[in-house]
Amino acid sequence: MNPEDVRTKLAAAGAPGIISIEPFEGVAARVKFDPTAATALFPIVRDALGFPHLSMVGGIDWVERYEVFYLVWSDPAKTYLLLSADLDAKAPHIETASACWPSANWHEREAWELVGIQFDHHPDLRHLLMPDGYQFHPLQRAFKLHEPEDLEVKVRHV
Amino acid sequence: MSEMWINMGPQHPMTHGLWNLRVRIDGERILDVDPEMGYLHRGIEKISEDRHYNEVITLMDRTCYVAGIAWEHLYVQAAEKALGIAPTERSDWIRMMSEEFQRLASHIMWYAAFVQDLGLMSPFLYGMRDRDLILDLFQSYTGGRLTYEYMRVGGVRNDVPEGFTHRAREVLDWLEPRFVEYDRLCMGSDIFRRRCDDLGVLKANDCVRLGVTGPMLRSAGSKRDLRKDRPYSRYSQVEFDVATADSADVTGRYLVRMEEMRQSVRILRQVLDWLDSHPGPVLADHLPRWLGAPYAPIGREAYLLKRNYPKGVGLSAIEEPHGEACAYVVNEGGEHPYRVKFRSPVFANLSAAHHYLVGYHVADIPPIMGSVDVCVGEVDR
Amino acid sequence: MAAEVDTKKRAQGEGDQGLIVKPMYTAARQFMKSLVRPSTIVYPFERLEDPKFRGEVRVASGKPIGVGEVWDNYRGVHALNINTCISCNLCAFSCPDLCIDMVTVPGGDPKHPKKCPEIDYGKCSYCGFCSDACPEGCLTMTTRYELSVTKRSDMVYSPQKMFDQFQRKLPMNPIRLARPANEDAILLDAPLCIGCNACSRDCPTNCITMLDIPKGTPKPGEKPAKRIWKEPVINDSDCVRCGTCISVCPKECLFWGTHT
Amino acid sequence: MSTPGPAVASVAKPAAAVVGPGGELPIVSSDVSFVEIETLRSREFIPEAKEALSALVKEQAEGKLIRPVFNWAGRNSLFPLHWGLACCAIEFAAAFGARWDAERFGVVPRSSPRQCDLLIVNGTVTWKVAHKLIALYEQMPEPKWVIAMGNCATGGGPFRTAYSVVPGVDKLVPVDVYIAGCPPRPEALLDGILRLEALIRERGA
Repeated sequence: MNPEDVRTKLAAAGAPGIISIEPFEGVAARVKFDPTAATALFPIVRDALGFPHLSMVGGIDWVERYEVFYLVWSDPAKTYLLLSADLDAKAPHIETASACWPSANWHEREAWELVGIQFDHHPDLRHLLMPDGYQFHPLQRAFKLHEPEDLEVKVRHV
Repeated sequence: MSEMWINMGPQHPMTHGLWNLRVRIDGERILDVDPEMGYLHRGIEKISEDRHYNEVITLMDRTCYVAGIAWEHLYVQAAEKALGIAPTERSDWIRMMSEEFQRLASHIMWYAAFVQDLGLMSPFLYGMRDRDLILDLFQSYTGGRLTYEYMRVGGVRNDVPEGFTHRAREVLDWLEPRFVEYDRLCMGSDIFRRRCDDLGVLKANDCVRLGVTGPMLRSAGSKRDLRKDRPYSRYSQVEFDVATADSADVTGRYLVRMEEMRQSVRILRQVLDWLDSHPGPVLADHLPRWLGAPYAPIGREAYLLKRNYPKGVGLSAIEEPHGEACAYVVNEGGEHPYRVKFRSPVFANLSAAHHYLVGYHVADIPPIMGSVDVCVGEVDR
Repeated sequence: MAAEVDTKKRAQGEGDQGLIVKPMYTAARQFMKSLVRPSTIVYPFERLEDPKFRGEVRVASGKPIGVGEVWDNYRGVHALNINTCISCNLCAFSCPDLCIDMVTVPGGDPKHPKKCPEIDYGKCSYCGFCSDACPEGCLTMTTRYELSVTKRSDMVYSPQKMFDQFQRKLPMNPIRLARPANEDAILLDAPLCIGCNACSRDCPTNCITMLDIPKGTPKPGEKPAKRIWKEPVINDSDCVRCGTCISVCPKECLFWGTHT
Repeated sequence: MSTPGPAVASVAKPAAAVVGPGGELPIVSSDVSFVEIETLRSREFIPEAKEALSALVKEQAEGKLIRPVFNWAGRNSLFPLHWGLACCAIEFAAAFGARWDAERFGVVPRSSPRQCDLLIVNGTVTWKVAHKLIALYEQMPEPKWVIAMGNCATGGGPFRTAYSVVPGVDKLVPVDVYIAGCPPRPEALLDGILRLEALIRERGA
C-alpha cells in the first residue's frame, strides 16, 4: 500500500478533512487531517481502509502547536498508517478515538496526562501513571526536569 | 452477598511488579477490574529528551528489564531512521541474534514465574537455571547480565568474542531438550491442565479491537507476527514459523510461548551459521560526532553554533517477547531527540484486562495475569 | 460466559491415574534429579570469575558449559590509573547519569591542578561509556561486582580509591573501542582568534602550539596589528578530541568540523 | 552437596580470608560503625517506631543472656519481603534460583510484611509508591532492617532527575546496607546480606 492507494481509498470513501497525504518511511503513508473531522474520519480509516488495530496514540508539544498522531495497522495489507493532526497550542483538544478503536482508551489517558491534550467525550479521562491530582503535564516542553540534589524531601505519613 | 472492591497490589505475589489490580467481586466471582498503573512511572520519555542519542540506550535496558536488548533494538532502529544512518550488515545480524536470545530468556523467565504462580516450585528453579546460561552468553559479549548497553546508533559496541558461536551452540543444544522437560512438567500434569484450560479467553477479533498483541493474540489463532509481516533487521533471510494456537486461553498462551522458544532456537542456529562465515565491521563508518557517548560530546554549545543538522522522524516496530512494540523518535536537529514515544505491548494487553478477567473467580487471577506476562517497567516507562 | 468451564473436557482426562500417579511420578523423578545440585555455586567460597572455574561450571547433566570465560568482558567497579590520567574530562562529559565529578588530586602544578574522576556508585549505571571515551585507557571497568556499604557516602569512590582498585590488578575489560575513522577535528575560525593562548594552556595533551603569524601580515579584513599575533595550531594525531580548548575559548573561534 | 574438588578445600578456610581472583576481598570491612548506625536508625521520621525500638532495646538490655541467642537466630534467618519493584527484582529472583540459592543463608522471601524482618528495596521508588513503602515498613515487626539494592534505591540511579522518582530510598526509611550495581549481580546481593549479618552480629538485633 502506497500513498496513492491511501489517497484513492480515502477519496472513494468520502473522507472529510484530509489536509495532506505524504510518504513516510516504514508506513504506508502519513495522513494529516483536520482535528474537527476526526469523528468522521476514524471509522472510515478503520472500516473502508481496513485498519482495525490501533497501535499507539502519542502527542508532541511543538511549542507553537500540538501534534497528536495515531499509528494503525492493517492485517491484510501488512502495513502501518500514520494519522496526525495539528492542534491548537492554547487549548489542544480532539475528539476521542476510543469510540472507534477501544484500545485508544489508555493511550489517550496517557497522552492527556503527560502531554496535556484533551480528548473530548473520552469515557474515562483520569490519571493513569501519575497520582490523582497531579497538576503538571511533564512531556510539555515548558516542563523542566529538576536537579534532585536541591530537592527538599518531606515525608508525609499516611 | 454484597459486592466489594479488593486491591491486589502493589505488594502482592501475583503482580510480578509494581501495579495494583483493583477487583470488584461478588463472593468469588469477578464483576469488574480496574488496573491501577504508574507505580513505576520513571519518566523515561522525558529523560530521553535530555540525553544524547546513544545515551538513551542506557534507559532502554531498564524500560523492559526482562527484554532489555529487544528494546535497545527497537530504539536504535527508530533513531537510525530519524538520523539517516544505516547499520552495518554484521551488526544487524548480531542484533537479531541478541533479540532472539532475549526472547528465549524472557520466555523462560515467564515460564519460571508463571508456573510458580500456579503453585509449582520446581519449574522456577529449572527455568532460572537455564536462563542463567543465556545470561552468561549475553555477559560474554555485552558485559552485562540484565542491562547490556550494547547497541549503538549505527551498529553495536563490539563484535562477539572468539569462540562465542561455539558456546552459543552448546547452550542451544542444552536448551532444546529442556523444552520437552518443561512440557512434561506442565502439559503432562492434569492439575496444570485443569487449572489453565478455558481460562482468560480472549478471542481474536476482541484482541484486534482492544489492541492486544503478541502471544496473547497468536494464541487466539491470528498469525500476526511483525517478524514475518513486516520484516525488520534480517528476519526476511531466516526461516521460521509463526507459533499459533486456537484455544485463546491460558493454555494456548503457554503453548505459543513454548513453540516460540523452539522457533527462536531455530532462528539462532541460522544466525550463528551466518555469523561464522561473514566477518565484517560492526559499527558504521562516518558516524557524526555529535551522536554523543562514547564519542565525547564536549563543547556542546560551541558545537551547535557551527553546524547544520539533518532533521527527521523515525518509526520502528518490532515483535518484542511480549508483543508489538513501536518507537517514534523525532529528531529536530538538536543533539538530543526532540521527542521519544514508545508503544508498549503489555500496556495494551493490560488495558484489556476487563475483557479477559470478568466472569472468572478470584483464584483464577494469578494464572490469567501470569499468562499475560506483565513487565511493569515497559507499561509505566 | 467463558467462565463456565467445560467440565466434560476435564473428565475426559486420564482418570485417577492421570491425576495422582503421573504427577507424583514426575515429581519423584525430578526430586531424585535434584538430590545433586551441580548448578549451584557456593558463593562466598566459589566465585564464577575465579579462573579455576573456567569450563568447570556444570549444568544438571554434568556437561560443562564454559561460563568462566564470560568474565573477560564484565562491567563492574571502575579502576583508575591516576598516573596516566590526563584530566581531559571526557569521562565526566560522556557520563549519561552525570555521576562523575572531576576532583583535584595531588600531582598537578598549582596553576593547572590535576583533576581525576570521582564516581558516585549510587548514581552510576555501569554503562561503560566513560571507559569507552577515555582516550588514554586509564579509566577501565574491572570485573569486581561486590560493593555493599553501610554509609551512603562510602558509595562515592575517590580517585585514590579507584587507583587502589587498579593496583589490585583485577581483570580489566579488554575491549577498546577504535576511534571512528573520519573523526571530526577541531577547526579554527581564524578571523575571530585573539591569540589569548587559553587553548594551548589548558590542552591536556599539549598538542596545541601557538605559532607566530609573520609580523606585518594583516589578518583578512583587519588593520595591521601592532603586536605579534599568535594562532593555535593543533597537532591532529595527538589530539584526543576532548574539546577543552573549545570550552575555554573566550571568543568561540574553535569549533568541531571535518578537514576539507 | 556435590561441588568440584577445589571448592571443597576452600570451604575449610575461615570466611574472613576469602581470596578473590585479584587479591583480598574481605566480606566484612572494619568501617562498620556502631554509633553511626544508631544515629541513622533513630532519625525522627517515625516517632512510634522509635519508641518501640527503644523499648525493645531496653527490654533486651535487661535480658543480656538471651540477647546473643536472639542475635544469632535473627541474623541467620532473615526473611525478606517478597516485593518486586523493578529491574533489581529480576536479579533478586535469580539469587533465589538454582545457581545461587540464597536460601543457603536462611534467607526466605515471604509475601506478607508481618512475617518479614528485612525489606529489600529492589528497584526504583516513585513518589506514587513511596507512602506504600513506608506503610509496608511500618507493618514489619521489630527488629527490622532495610537493604537498598541497586542504584535506584540508593540514589535514584539514572532516573533521579525524573519528576516522579524518589532520589534515594533513605529519604523514606532508614537504610542499613546499600548495594551498588545496576542491577547488582546476585552475588552482590548475597554479599550485601552477609554484610547485614555482620552488622547484626556487631550491633545486635
